[in-house]
Amino acid sequence: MLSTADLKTKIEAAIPGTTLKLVRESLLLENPNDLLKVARFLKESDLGLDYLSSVTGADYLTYLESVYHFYSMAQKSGPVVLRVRTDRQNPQIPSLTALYRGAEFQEREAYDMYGIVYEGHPDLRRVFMWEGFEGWPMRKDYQQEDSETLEMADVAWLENQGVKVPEPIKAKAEELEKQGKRALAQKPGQPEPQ
Amino acid sequence: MIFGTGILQGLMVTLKNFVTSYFKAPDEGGIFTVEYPEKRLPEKERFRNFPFLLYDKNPENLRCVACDICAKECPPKCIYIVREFDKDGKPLKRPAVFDIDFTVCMNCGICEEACPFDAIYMDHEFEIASADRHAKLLYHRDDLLKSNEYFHKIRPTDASAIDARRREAEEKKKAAEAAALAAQKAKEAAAAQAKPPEPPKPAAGA
Amino acid sequence: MTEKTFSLHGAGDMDTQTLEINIGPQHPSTHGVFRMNVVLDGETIVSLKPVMGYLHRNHEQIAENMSYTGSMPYTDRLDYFNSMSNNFGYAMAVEKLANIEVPERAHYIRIIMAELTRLVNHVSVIGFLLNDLGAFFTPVLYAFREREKILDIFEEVAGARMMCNYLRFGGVKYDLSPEVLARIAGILKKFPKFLEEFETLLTKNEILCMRCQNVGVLPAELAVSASVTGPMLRASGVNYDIRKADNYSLYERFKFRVPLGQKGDVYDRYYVRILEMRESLKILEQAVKEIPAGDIMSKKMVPFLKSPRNFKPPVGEAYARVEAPKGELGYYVVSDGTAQPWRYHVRAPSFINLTILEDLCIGQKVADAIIILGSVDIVLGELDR
Amino acid sequence: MAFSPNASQVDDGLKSELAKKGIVVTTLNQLYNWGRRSSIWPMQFGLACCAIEMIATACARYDIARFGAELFRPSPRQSDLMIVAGTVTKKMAPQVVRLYNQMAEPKYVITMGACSIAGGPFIDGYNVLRGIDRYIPIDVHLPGCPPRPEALLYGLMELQRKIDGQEIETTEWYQKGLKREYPIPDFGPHGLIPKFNPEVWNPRETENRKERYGEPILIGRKDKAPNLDLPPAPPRSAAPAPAAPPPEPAS
Amino acid sequence: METLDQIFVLSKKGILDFLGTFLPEWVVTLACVAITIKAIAVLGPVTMMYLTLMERKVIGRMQNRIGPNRVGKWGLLQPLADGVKMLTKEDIVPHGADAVSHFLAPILIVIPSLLAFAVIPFGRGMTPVDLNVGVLFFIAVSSTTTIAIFMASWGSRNKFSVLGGMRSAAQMISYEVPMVLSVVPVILIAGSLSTNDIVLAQAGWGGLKWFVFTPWGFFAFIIFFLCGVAECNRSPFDLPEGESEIVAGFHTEYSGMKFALFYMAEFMNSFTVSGLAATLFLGGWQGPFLPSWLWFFLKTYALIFVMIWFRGTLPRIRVDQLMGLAWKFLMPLTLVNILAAGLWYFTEGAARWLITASILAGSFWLLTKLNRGYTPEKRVYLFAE
Repeated sequence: MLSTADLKTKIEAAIPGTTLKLVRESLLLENPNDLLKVARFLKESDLGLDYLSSVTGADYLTYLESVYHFYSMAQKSGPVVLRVRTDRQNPQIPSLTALYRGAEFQEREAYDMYGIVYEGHPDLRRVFMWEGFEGWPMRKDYQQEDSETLEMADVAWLENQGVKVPEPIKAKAEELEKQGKRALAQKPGQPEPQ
Repeated sequence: MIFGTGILQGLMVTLKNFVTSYFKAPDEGGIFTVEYPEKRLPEKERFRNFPFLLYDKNPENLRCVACDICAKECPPKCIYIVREFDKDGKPLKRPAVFDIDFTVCMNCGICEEACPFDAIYMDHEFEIASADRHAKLLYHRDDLLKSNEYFHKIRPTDASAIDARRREAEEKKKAAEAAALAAQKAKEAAAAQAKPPEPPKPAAGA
Repeated sequence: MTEKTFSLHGAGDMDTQTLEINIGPQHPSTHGVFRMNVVLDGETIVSLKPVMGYLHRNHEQIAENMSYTGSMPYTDRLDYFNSMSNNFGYAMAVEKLANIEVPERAHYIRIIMAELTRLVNHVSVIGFLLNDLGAFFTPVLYAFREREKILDIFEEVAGARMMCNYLRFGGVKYDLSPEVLARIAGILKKFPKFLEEFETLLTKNEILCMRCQNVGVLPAELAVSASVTGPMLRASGVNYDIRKADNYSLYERFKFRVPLGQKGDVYDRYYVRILEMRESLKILEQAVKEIPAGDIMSKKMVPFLKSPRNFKPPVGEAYARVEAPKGELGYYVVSDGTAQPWRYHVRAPSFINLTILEDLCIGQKVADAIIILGSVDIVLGELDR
Repeated sequence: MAFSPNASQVDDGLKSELAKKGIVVTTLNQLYNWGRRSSIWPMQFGLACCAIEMIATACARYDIARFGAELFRPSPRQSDLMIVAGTVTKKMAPQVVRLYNQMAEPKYVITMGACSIAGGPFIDGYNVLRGIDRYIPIDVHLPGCPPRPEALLYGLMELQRKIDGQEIETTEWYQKGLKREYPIPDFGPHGLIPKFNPEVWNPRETENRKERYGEPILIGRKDKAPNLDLPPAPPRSAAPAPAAPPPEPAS
Repeated sequence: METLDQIFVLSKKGILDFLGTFLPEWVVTLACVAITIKAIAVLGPVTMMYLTLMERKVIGRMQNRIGPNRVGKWGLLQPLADGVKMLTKEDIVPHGADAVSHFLAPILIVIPSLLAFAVIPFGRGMTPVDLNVGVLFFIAVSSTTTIAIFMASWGSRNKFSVLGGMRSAAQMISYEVPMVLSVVPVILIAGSLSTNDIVLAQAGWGGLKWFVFTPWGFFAFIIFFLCGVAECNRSPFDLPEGESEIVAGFHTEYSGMKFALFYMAEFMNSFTVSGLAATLFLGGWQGPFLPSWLWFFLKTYALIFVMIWFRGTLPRIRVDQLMGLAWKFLMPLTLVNILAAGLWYFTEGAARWLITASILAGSFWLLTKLNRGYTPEKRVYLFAE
C-alpha cells in the first residue's frame, strides 16, 4: 500500500487539475466537484479501492466536512481517507451513490444529521428523522426543545382534541408566545466553560 | 434422498427433547426452567443492578463525602448530590441530598469505579417495580443506604478486599498520624525543627 | 360489435390493482421497530422502501457530550446482542487515537469475549430467522437456551447479562479467573453437540430448504459495491473477513478459516453462520488453551479507570473497525484534545447491509421479504443508533 | 415473598369485604380478577434492548408461560398487556399510543426498562421521548437497563397484585361511555406536538432535569473546533495528559 | 368389559328408560336427540379448551420448559382463566368494518366444526348420527369454514386480514381435492360412505386390521392427514394466520370472545380431522383389550399430538409452494393411489402387496424427481484460510 503522500502525488498526476492536501493521514480534496473523478480513479485504477466503508459528515463550526474511508476487498488494503469540505450555509457535495451503492444510506444519514446536500443522490430524504423536522440535529449549534414546557402550538393542538390544559401551563405558553420565543433546553449562544 | 427425511429428522429432535424433558438434567435436554419466585439462579458476585450507598456500622456513618465525582462521571447523569452544611454554613463531608433516578440509571457501574471513597456500589436487588415513578423510583439518600455487612453478603470477595485495603490505609494513616504526633512532640521537645511532616495522603487515592 | 380480449394479467377488463401495505414498525418479525413500505401485486413485491429511525436514540450526539469512557456503556446498547464486540471496536478506535498499547492477556480476553459474542449472535439470528419462517419459537428457544449459558459467563465476568461494559481503553475491566476459563472450556465442549442437534433440526429440513434456497440472491459484485459486510458478504462468495484482512488485535495468532457461500441466497447466509460458529469455536479453543498470564490493563491507562473525565486524547482522528458478528463495525472518532470527542461516528453494519434490501426483495413474495430481512440480520439499536 | 400462585387464601381484607357486599359480588369479583390475572397475554411488541430480555423471559430459562402469559399476540386487539420494552423515540411514540388505543379493554401497560419510563440513559437525546407515560397511563414501571428477565416476571406479578385489588363496579372500563383512548401526538418541526398530554402527565418541579443535572448538551458550546490540518503535536510524552488526583478527602 | 365398553350408551339408555316411565314417547325421542346434542355441545368446547392447554404444555416440553403450571394444579385451570378473560374482554369493531360479516363470521365458523362431530363414531354404537353419507357430509361441512374465514377477513377492513383470507380460500380449494381423493380408496374398499361401516370394515386381526397397514392405506392416510392439517390451518400450513408475515391474518381485528371462537373452531377442527383420520385409516374404535371409546380417543389424541408436534418443529411453507405441493405432488399421488386400491381389490395374497407397493413407491419416487424445485439442493461451501 502506498503512503498517503505518494497517493497524493499519484492522484494529482492521474487527474490533472485536482489538488489534494495532506491532513494527518488523510487527503483533503480542495475542490468538492472533483470528488467523483477522484473516487472513480480510486475504484478503477490499480489501487482497486472497490469498497467504500464509511461515509460521514462532521461539523467544524466554520465548515462542514464529509469523510470517506475506502478499502480494497480484492487487495485487502486500505484505508484511504478522503475528506471534502463545504461551507455551512449552502453545503453541497457530489454524491458517490452512482459509483458505490453503499453510499446511498450513509449519504442520506449525513444529509439528515448535517444537512449536507449530496448532488446526484437518487433519493435524498431524511432517513432517521421524520419529514418536516426542522434543523440539522448533529450540527453543533442545534438547539433542542425543552420537553417540559408546552408552547402555544401544543396548547392549541390539545384544546382542539378536547383535552383540558391546566391554567399555569397555558399561561406559561402564552407568555412564551408573547415574547416570541421557543421553549429551549439550552441557553442559546453562550459557550460553557470547559 | 427421499423427500421428507429431513423433516423426519427434525421431528425426532423435538420429540427427543420432549421425552428427555421428563427425566434428564437441565444441561442435557431436560427442563431448563428455573421457577423464579420460588427458586432462583445463583447470584453472580459481580452482577450489578442499581447503586447503593455504603455505611459502616450505623447509617449516620456513611462513607460518602458528597464530593460529586460520581454525579459528574455518571454517563446519563442520574445522580444528584447536595452537600450538607452545618448551622454556620460550613460544608460538612456528607450529602444532605443524594438522589439516584432509577428511571435514568443504566447500571453501567461507572460510579462505582470512579468513587474514590468506596462509598457507592452496585446492588444485586432487582425486584423493584412500582406504579408511581416519581415517588417510588427516585431513590433518596435514606433509601439507598445499605450496611457494609450487606455488601459482604452480596459480594464477599470484593468486600473483603476493599475492607482489607481500607484497614491498611487506615493503619497507614494512623501510623502517619502517630509519626506526626511523635514528630510534633519531638519538635516541641527539641523546639528546633521548622516544618511538620506532610499531612497523610488519602487512603482511597491509591 | 367489438371484440373483447380476455387475459388475466393487466390488459383488458380484468385490471388488477396493487396493494400497498406497511410492514412495521410494530410487526412480529421486523426485528424491532423497522418499517417497510411494500407495494404488492397479489403476493409479489413490486416495490419496497425501508423506513428507519424509529429507534434513533442519538447515540452519536450523546457520545459527543460524554467522556470517552462514558460512551462505553452506550456502545453496549448499539447492537444489544453483541455488547462485547461493540466495546471492542470502540476501545480499538480510542486506543488508536491515544496510542495505547494493550497487554497480551487483555487481547486474549477480548478475543475470547468477541468470539463468544459471535456464537450468541449467530445462534440467536438463526433462531429468529426460523421464527420469521414460521416455526413456532422452537429454534429460538433452543438458541436462547445456549445463549443463557454464555450469558451466565458474561454475567460472572462483567457483571451484566447483556450490557457488559467490560472493555476499557488499554485493557479490560476484570480479569478472567481460572474457574471462568474452565467454564468456558466446558461450554466449548458442549456447543458442537448442540450445533449438531440444531443442524439436524434445521439444515436438511425440506421446508427450510424450499423456503430459503434461491431466495434473495445477492450477487458478489453488488455486495461489494453496496459495502455489504459480514456473513452476508461471505455468503455471496467474497473472501473478506476483517479478522484476516486487518489482523487486528492478535487474530493472526489463531488458526481459523473463513467459510464462503456460493450463491448468496438466504440459505447460504444461514449456513455460513453455522460454519462461522464452528470456526469461532476453534478460535476459542486455542485462546482458552494459550491465554498467557500477565496484566489486563495498560499501565498508562490505570489512573484513568478512577477518573474517566481526565482522559484527554491528543487532537487527531482515528477509524478502527472490527469484524462484528453482523459485519464491519467501524468507529470514527475525532478528538479535539478535550475530555469529549469532537466527532464520534459509528459505521453500523446493519444499517449499510440494508442498502440492497429492495434489490433482494423485488419479485419475491411477502413471506420471502420477511426472511430476507431476517437473513440480513439487523439490530435496530445499531441500525438507527 | 408474599406471592401466592393461586391467590386462594382468604385474608382479612377479603373477609371485611364479604361482610360489606355479600358473597355474590365478591365471588364474581374474585372470579373476574382471577381470570384476568391468570391469563395476561402480552403484545408481541419490542422496541429495543429490553425486548431481547423480554424474549429471554419467554424462553426456557425463565418461562413466562408458567404464569399463562406466553401467548405473545402480534395483534393489539387480542392482547391484554403492552410491555413497552425499550426506548420510545419521538418518531415511534405516536405508533405506541395508537397501539394502545387499538388494544381492547381491559388493557395494561408495563414500561420495561429505564428508557421507556423516562428516557433512561438516552434522556438527553433530541429524538428520545422522556417516558411514554407522557401520553398513556402506565400500570407498572420496571426500572433497569435492561431489567433482568426475573425482574420482568416480578413486574408481571406486581401487575397481578394490582389486578387482584380491582373491583368490577369501580374499574373504569365498565363505566358507561368511557373508552380509554388518548390523542395521538403529531410530528412537529422540532419534536412532537404536544410535548405531553396534561391529562396523563404533568411536569414536576422537583424533577426538572435541566435545573438538577444541567443542560442536555455539554459541548454544543465548544467554541473551538479541532484543527486537524496542523501536524500532530510533537510527542512530548506518548501519554495523554496525566490524571488529576481525586479530590482530597481530608479538608 | 362389555359394560365399560358401552358405558355411555348404557347410561344414555338408562336416562331414557327412566324418562320413559313417566313421559310420553315423543318427549323421550326428543330427549334422546337433546342428550346427543348436549354431549357434543359440551364435548366440543371442552375438548378445545383442553387442547389449548395440551398444546401449550407439549410445545413447552419440546422447548425444554414447563408451560402453564401456576393456575390450578399443573395449570389445569388455565383454559378456564383464559375463557373468563376472553368473555370479559372488550369487543372491538373497527371503524369502517362491515359490521354484519364481522359479527357473523366467528359464529359461522364454529357451526360447521360442531356439525362435523355428528358423524364421528366415538365408540362401538356411539356414532351420534349414523348417516349413510357420513364421510361426504363431513367433507362438505368442514370445507364451509373457509367462507367464514373469508367473511372475517373481508369484514375486518384490514389489508393483512384480506391477504389472510385470500390465502385461506386458495388453500382450501387446493387441499380439498387431494383430501377427497385420498378418501376414495377407503370408500372403494369399505363399500360405504358411512363412517360406522368404514370402521366395521376394519375389523379383524384382533382389532388391528387397519387400513393404514396396507400400502394404499398408508399413502392415503399421510395425504389425508396432511390435507387435514392444511384444512384446519395448522402449522406448517398456517398461512392464513401466518404470524410472522401477516400479523394475525384473518383474525387480526378480532378481540375477546369472537377471537376465542376462531380459536375454538381451529381446535375443534383439528379434533374432528384427527378423529376422522383415525376412523378412516386407524380402525376407529377398533382395538384389542381397551374399551372402544378409549381406543378412539387414544388414536385421535395421538394424531393431535402429531399436529402439535408439527407446530413445534416445522417452519411455514410459502403460499406458492403450498399450492404446488397440493397440485403437483399430492394430487397425482392420490390418483395413483386410487388405482392402487383398485388393483388391491382385484388381486389376492402376496401379489397385491407387491403390486400396490411398487406402484406407489415408484410414483412417489417419480414425483419427487419431477418436483425438483421442492427437493433440497446440494451446496458446497469453500473455506478461505
